[in-house]
Amino acid sequence: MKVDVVYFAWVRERIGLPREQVDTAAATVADLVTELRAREDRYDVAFADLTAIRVAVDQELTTFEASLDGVREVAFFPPMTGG
Amino acid sequence: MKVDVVYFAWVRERIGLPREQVDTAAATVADLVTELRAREDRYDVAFADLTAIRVAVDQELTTFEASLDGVREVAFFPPMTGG
Amino acid sequence: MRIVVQAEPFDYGAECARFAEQDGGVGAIVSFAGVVRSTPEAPVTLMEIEHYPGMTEAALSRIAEEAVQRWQLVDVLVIHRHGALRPGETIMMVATAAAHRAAAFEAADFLMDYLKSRAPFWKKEHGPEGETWVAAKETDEAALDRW
Amino acid sequence: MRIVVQAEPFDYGAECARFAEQDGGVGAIVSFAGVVRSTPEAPVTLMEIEHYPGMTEAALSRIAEEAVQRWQLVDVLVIHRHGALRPGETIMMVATAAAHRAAAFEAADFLMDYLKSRAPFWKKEHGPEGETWVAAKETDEAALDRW
Repeated sequence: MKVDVVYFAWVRERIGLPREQVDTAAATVADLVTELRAREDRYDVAFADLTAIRVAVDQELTTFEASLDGVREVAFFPPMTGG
Repeated sequence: MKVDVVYFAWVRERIGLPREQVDTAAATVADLVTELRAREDRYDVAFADLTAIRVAVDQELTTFEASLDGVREVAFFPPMTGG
Repeated sequence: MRIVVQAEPFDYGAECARFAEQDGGVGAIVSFAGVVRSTPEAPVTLMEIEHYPGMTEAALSRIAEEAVQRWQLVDVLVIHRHGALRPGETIMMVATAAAHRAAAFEAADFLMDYLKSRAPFWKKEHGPEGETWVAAKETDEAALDRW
Repeated sequence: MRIVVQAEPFDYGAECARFAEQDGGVGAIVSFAGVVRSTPEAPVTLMEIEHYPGMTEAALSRIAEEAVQRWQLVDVLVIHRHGALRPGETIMMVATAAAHRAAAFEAADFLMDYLKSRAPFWKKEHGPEGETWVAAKETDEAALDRW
């Protein structure tokens, strides 16, 4: 399954790119994170503290337990600081 | 003692004038009200329900117990409705 | 700090723009405008606002000063009209400028609560069935206990 | 209801003026503006705002819709910039129009609380000592429990 994975703010900076397509068999966001962390150090570093990271699936905020079934886009980013 | 007495909103309308000079021996605002009510019906009607009237002495909100000693101006009006 | 009491209309947008020109310490600006309402259920053709010249300015200044002290405002603006206003006209505005959002919001809310119950203005509404003085609400006075 | 996400500056005074042109049911208008701060203690030379195109607009619309429902707002406006901003520039504004004051104030406060923690914006401050991502405060998340 191909999923677009997007990163924002310091997650983007640590991983070093804003967006990539990932071919994954992960069932949940948490599984996807495990896969990514296994890839390279920069991913492992970026995802070291998951309490500092929020996730959106198809542009809806959700949790790391969320299913990836039928999902097109997963986004990782720090807590938001708008306003 | 001569005191300027001013009226606003429906107090002014009931008494029928916005301002008058009153020659009074009243010691407190309450005494002044008693004097005014004794004058004419329109005063008696205007001051019938004192819970609906606020008072300012020399342009400071106060109570009916306030002394008139050295006072130049007493104002009577309903609760304020600005904003 | 600027306190204005006037019969003339004022330009709300221009006042907001001018007030927003603050120095580097300001991160948050709140403004409130009160407008003459008229609805089919409660039609108003004219609103007359009476005030107590002299006391009005003093009361507004005192309320504004207290807001500046309590919330460390960088700036505050109060404009209040008197005289005859038509539906849709802006009756008054307050604006607050502070370092942070909570202070600007709370101070504006405080200003409105105090202005409503402590500044000597009285509103009379004219409508098809005559004219009535707007009655103060018990909740207006109770609102002061919040502060 | 108008939701705008743009890189370009916007004219706060003109937006306030335009928003204030409401129909007869509106008695209260609240607006809030967030401004890039820079103080001698915490100098900022530039603020960069990143956002998540698509999700940003959807999140803001959802928050605004909820405010309209809960406080029976007659109108709501949200403008939020992204990109590079200098100190003193207006980052964003919200405005609410309601029949009465309490609704307009509460709804604006609600919008800001939710926008801060649920709309995908991230701020980075540049200063003489480098650049840092602004950290969310625990109180930001806690503020949502008020509603």
